[in-house]
Amino acid sequence: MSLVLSEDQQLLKDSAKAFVDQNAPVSVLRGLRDSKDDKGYDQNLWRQMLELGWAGMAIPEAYGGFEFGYGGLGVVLEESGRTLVSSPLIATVLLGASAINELGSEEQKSELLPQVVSGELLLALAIDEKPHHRPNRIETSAVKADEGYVLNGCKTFVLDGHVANKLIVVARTSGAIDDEEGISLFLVDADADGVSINRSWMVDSRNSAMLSLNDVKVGSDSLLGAEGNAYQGLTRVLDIGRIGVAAEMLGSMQQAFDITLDYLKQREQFGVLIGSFQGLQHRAAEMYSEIELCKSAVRAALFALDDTEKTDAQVAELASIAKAKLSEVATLVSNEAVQMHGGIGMTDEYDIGFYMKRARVASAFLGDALFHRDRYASLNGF
Amino acid sequence: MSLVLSEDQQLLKDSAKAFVDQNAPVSVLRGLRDSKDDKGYDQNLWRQMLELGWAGMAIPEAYGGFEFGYGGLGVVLEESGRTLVSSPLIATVLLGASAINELGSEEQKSELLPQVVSGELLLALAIDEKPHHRPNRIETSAVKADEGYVLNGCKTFVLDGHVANKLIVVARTSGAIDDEEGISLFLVDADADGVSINRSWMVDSRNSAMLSLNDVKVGSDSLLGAEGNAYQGLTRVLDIGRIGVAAEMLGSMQQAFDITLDYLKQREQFGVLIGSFQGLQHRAAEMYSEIELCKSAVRAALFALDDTEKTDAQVAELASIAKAKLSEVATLVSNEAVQMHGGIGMTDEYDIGFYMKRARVASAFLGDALFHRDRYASLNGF
Amino acid sequence: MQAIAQLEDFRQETRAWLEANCPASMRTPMVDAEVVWGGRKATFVNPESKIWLERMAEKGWTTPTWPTEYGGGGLSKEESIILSQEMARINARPPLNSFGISMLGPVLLESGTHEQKMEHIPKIVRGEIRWCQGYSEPGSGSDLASLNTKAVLDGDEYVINGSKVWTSYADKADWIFCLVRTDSEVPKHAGISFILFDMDTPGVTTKPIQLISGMSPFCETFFDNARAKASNLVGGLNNGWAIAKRLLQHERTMISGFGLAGSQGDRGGTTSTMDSVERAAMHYRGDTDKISDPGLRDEIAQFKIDSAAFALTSQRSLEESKQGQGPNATSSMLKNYGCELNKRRYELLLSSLGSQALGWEGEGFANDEIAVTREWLRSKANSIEGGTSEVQLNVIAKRVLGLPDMLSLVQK
Amino acid sequence: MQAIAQLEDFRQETRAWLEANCPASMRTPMVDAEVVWGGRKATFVNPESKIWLERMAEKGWTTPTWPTEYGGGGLSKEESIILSQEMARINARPPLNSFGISMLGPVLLESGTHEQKMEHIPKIVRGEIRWCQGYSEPGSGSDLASLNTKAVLDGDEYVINGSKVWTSYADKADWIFCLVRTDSEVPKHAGISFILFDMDTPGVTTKPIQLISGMSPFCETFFDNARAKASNLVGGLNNGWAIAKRLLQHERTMISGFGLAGSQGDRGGTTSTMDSVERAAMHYRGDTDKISDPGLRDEIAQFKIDSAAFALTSQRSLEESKQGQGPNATSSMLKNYGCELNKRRYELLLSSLGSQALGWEGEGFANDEIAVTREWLRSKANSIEGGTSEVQLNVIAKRVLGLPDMLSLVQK
Repeated sequence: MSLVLSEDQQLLKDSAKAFVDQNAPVSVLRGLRDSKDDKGYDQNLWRQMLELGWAGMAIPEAYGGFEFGYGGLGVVLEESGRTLVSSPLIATVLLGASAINELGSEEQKSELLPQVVSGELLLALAIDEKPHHRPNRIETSAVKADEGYVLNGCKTFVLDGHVANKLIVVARTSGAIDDEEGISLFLVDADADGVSINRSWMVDSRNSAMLSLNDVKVGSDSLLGAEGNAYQGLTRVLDIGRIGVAAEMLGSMQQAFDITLDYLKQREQFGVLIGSFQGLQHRAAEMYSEIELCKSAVRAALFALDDTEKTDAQVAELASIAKAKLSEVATLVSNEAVQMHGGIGMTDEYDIGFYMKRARVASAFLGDALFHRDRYASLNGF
Repeated sequence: MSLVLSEDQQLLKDSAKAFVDQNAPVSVLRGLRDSKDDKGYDQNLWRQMLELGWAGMAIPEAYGGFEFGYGGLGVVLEESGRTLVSSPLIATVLLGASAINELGSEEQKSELLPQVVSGELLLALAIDEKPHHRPNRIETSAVKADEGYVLNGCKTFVLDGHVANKLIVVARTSGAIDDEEGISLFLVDADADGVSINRSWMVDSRNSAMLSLNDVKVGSDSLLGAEGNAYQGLTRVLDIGRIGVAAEMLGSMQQAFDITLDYLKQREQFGVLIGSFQGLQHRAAEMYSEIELCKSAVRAALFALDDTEKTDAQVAELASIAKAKLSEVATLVSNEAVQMHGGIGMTDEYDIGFYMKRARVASAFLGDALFHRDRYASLNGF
Repeated sequence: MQAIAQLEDFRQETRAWLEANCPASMRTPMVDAEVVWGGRKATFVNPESKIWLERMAEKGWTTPTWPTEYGGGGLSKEESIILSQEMARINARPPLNSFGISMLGPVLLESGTHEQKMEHIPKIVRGEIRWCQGYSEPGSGSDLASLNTKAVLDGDEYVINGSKVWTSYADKADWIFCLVRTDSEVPKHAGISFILFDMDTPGVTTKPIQLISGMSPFCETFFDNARAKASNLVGGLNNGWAIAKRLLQHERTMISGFGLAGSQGDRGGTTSTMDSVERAAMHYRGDTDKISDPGLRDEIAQFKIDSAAFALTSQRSLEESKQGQGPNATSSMLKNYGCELNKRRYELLLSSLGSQALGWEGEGFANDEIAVTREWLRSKANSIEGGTSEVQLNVIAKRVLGLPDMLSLVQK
Repeated sequence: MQAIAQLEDFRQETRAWLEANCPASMRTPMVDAEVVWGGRKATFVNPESKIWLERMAEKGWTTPTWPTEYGGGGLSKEESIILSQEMARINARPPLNSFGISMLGPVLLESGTHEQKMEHIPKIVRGEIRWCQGYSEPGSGSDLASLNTKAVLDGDEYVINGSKVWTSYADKADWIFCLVRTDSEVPKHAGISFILFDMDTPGVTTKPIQLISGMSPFCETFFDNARAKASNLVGGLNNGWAIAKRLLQHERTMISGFGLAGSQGDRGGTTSTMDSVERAAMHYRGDTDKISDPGLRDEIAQFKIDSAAFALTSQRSLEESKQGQGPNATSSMLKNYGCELNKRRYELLLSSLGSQALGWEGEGFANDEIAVTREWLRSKANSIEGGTSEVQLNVIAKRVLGLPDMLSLVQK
């Protein structure tokens, strides 16, 4: 397995960077925040991203996608992370479409994936129920009824939950609260009776929602994957999500570091550039080293997703390496970025604070560093 | 509770420092190591320490001691830690005498403590059986026989085990391997039948031994404390030991830091003193801060031992704070000391390596930082 | 030392006076909204706080030890301690919060002319004028003396141009004490003056600063040909750096006090779950006997142990300085370590609360959860304000450890 | 590029020759005691290693690409790769370990005179002379160019006075390549020369250095009026720094190789419990399914994750440099991170082994336990030798990140 971008991936990365630089600076996110935008993402920008084919990046050609793989989606996420773009890329493209692609029936894929590519369909994955990510701990119940299931429960931290047309709900059809057996996935229309969605205004100004399901009736055709037996597929979907989010985090941390490095080269104190102080230099050199490791971890994990010879277990290990490492280093880099900027870094007017906020939310999403270190140890039998 | 030394303690500290500086430089330890000294401590030096009353420092006057308290013993240990003095202070005075004083009967105290003060009696506490300190995990068995008990088992990391006249053996008279109930202490003559002692040559050149007990018969008068009910008293003895060892570690880390600071002020590289590099300055400033915290933790814990209003639980918490903190910082300071010395720090000829070795052995003794953080959390109910 | 009997009389009189004059609602714990800052635009949410201020100011007890000549209480050190004790006895609120009292007043009493004292001190005592501090500038940062705001003499007035930043409550203040450059030809410390002027002066504007944590009391302040009377220059021309340093001592003492409190687990007297990181971790993970995430548990234990050792060090430092055991070399260390501990506390709180600590506002997040998020963001400034952690480490390295200064070689 | 058919012929001939000439015991894994270093005092524990060296040296295959004129193999790059492949195929041992081959030879071929090459290269090829390196001095450390060993011309000889440190195997070497100061009046880099002389020269003495981890190959080397022929000065008078830098490139490549290996969990091919920190932790704590100390488990997981990400980074760096994607800026980073990882590995092994990792020698400790203790101590030098971690971080800051150099301001 190579860890170098292919020529095609490099071209895609360059064009994504150019597009983002020109069309989606951090001021877009700031504007959405300040105007308390209903959707929380820029629809015009999203339309352009759709035209660039970003929504179909990892979707097979058979379902209208461009089959560019997760390696391709990864570089797009990395570049959009550089300016903290808020778009349906994570919820719909990375998580939602992958869930359908990994778990869906032929009919579901044929019907829904082209709608993702075209932008008609927005998705959201509803899994967490408590403040901490524990994917096997599912209380939301799905009880078999005449012609389908009745869902009850609450979900939290549902990215894009308030704009999605369809929710992918993780529920329990059998088993005890911590069992991996008995977990099922359902496609639920956002406007179905009994679904109530409350937007959460998050610290990083990205979109999230809380969801409650009260006697929501769904047909059996809404089941995504086998009843009671979706945990393995869900795990792969979550690993895809973790790796993609790690790619986005990589872009954000690189940008935060670059901004800080520029500042060290411009800011004078006591008659010298502050970048000449060895104390700051050594910390910068250590951040650089950690970011290099992050880059390798993300590349390896993305490429493993596209490598059919890699087992789910190998992907799982690489996903946890990437998410643990990125979560740890994102916190380090963004905290250091604010500290090295001094007072100006504390002001809302300056962008660097946005990077710290995003770093922290992304670190928590789909498992923080502690979660993934624990998982890594378990996967490796210690 | 004050954290400042009393006038008497300060006087004692000054005189201990003067004595150690003059009579017990690190070269004494080096000499013992190089000559593979049988006993592993300098007998002449120990005789002088006895004359100074150090062996009776914390022993009540009623038993021939000087009732100067653990605050007094602590400053002596701190100063002897500065030059890595190897002497019976830890095994006999800190651990052995405290065990007898805390758990012994009036007869045992009257008979044995004056012998400690005079130097006739050397003691050793035999508790650990496995490579990690777990004081409640005792496999060594003591089975009741006609006129006493029969002991069987193995002990490791027994400080001064090879020179002690009497061993204080922690054994199990009942209960399962992890039970706190059923633990008893016995005074065993080192030359009793069935006792075999093998000296361990440790990396820090201090004295330790492995002990095996094969059908060792002891009388019921050798029981120290109540049968099967000694765990609470043992815990206090161990806490006394942890606090005293922390005091010794404080002296060692202060000295290692001072030596390093001197080096930073003398060594030139690239035309400037290396102490002018901000990278090293900030690391030195952080070490200084950590050592100040260590000093406070040690003082508070020592003074708590002398404060009759402090409960065992309060002492336990302070002991774990001190031992956790000192173990962590001793590792930091000694590693940094070698690194900042560069190549010369790696040579055996230079003393700084001795400090790194001692720091690591002392950190492991009676529980390392991880052990005491875990204990602290449990003591505080989280 | 005053005679004990005399002090006892004073105590009785004070107790009686307070009993008679301190309104009932002024004997309850302070609430943020009712803090009195005084000034021309003073607001009194609780009318009794106005009465309380007036009565205390009349006796000069808003500034108990300042000379009666300028409206102060004229109390001896011993008497002022008794006054504090008696106020504490009935939980009396402080009648007035004021940078005039805590910062400007002391240096004005030391270095001001008689006329300056007559003009400004009584209004500080009575809370009639609210002051703000014009020190930092956008370009100056840790290197305060590099400030660029210029004051040029024109007749009997200085014409001031430039801007200040981090001026707390500048938008609410009446007057400013301000560092300005009055000589650009000499080394930077030697060309600074300390001057006072009215914020209503034409050419003075302010703009509140929003922090990453939300609204803040800080402002940017701009001077565009603002004119200040030359007679309001304090301590002499180009002698402002000495005044500034004296004043900074007061400010640093205040801030390291905050750091200390923060690090000892005191989040300002609230009693929510959030006061204890370990309880918060257990609550938000649904744990009963121990924190179920072992890595988090270990980190929290380490944090608590460091906090305990730090609290003991603060205590020891205080005791040693009382006993005069050596110079109090530990203040930079305490400032720095306390701030870092507070930042660690909030990082751990965030880890403990999970997604409930990631809200900004609105439904779905409790007030105390939002407060943790905002305070986490705000805590990042702990190691910047009042001397960055880098500056504190430099100070420790040079002044406490005696390591050589490379910068001085560069600047030679 | 040679014709493929020609190379295939070479492969067949080589294979046949190796088959006929490589003794049976030379096809088994190398053991430490049988490593051949050559030299006047050469020892051959296994007599077949002498035969193997002689046969290979005769073909010049101890240095396959060096010119035949000086005794080398004269092979093309492609042929030498084939030779390596064919040797690997039968697990043939390297016939000779030599600083002459890895360090001195390449610079001598580049910068030596014809006479110098004729005198020294053939003896390096045949392993007749063992070389050591005289670079570091007690006072020089990271600042190698500050060296003080003086060489003063006296007729056609230099008289050398001073001392060197960290000269590996100086006590076993026959000759030394040595940096000396030949001009003290010019900037330090401009007054250094590179000279060769016999270690049997009167006035040369050596003393082995004991490390904190025990015996070591390092020595101190003293020169007391030692005389070296002026004709043995390489690269011209006062031009030694350029030679030294070329030679250091070879050395650094070697050491970062060690760092890499160490960090990827390879402790030199042994297969004990100690090879895996997590297995060691479980073994020494008596755990079966997971490490029972949760704090240790988390630290080990973090270490393993960092090691995995580091291994991937080494791989990526190699691939990128092959593809010529940008300059290989990562070498200082890899050196530094690899060394720090190796130090972390040993700290964690020590925590895992508990008191069994605290022995020095004798009964009660297994050989592999003592080895861990010694290697832990030895690992502390990883971040000192071949450029300290501080120097590596400086290099990253300046060359990779482009941050300004304060020291250059001081030195101006």
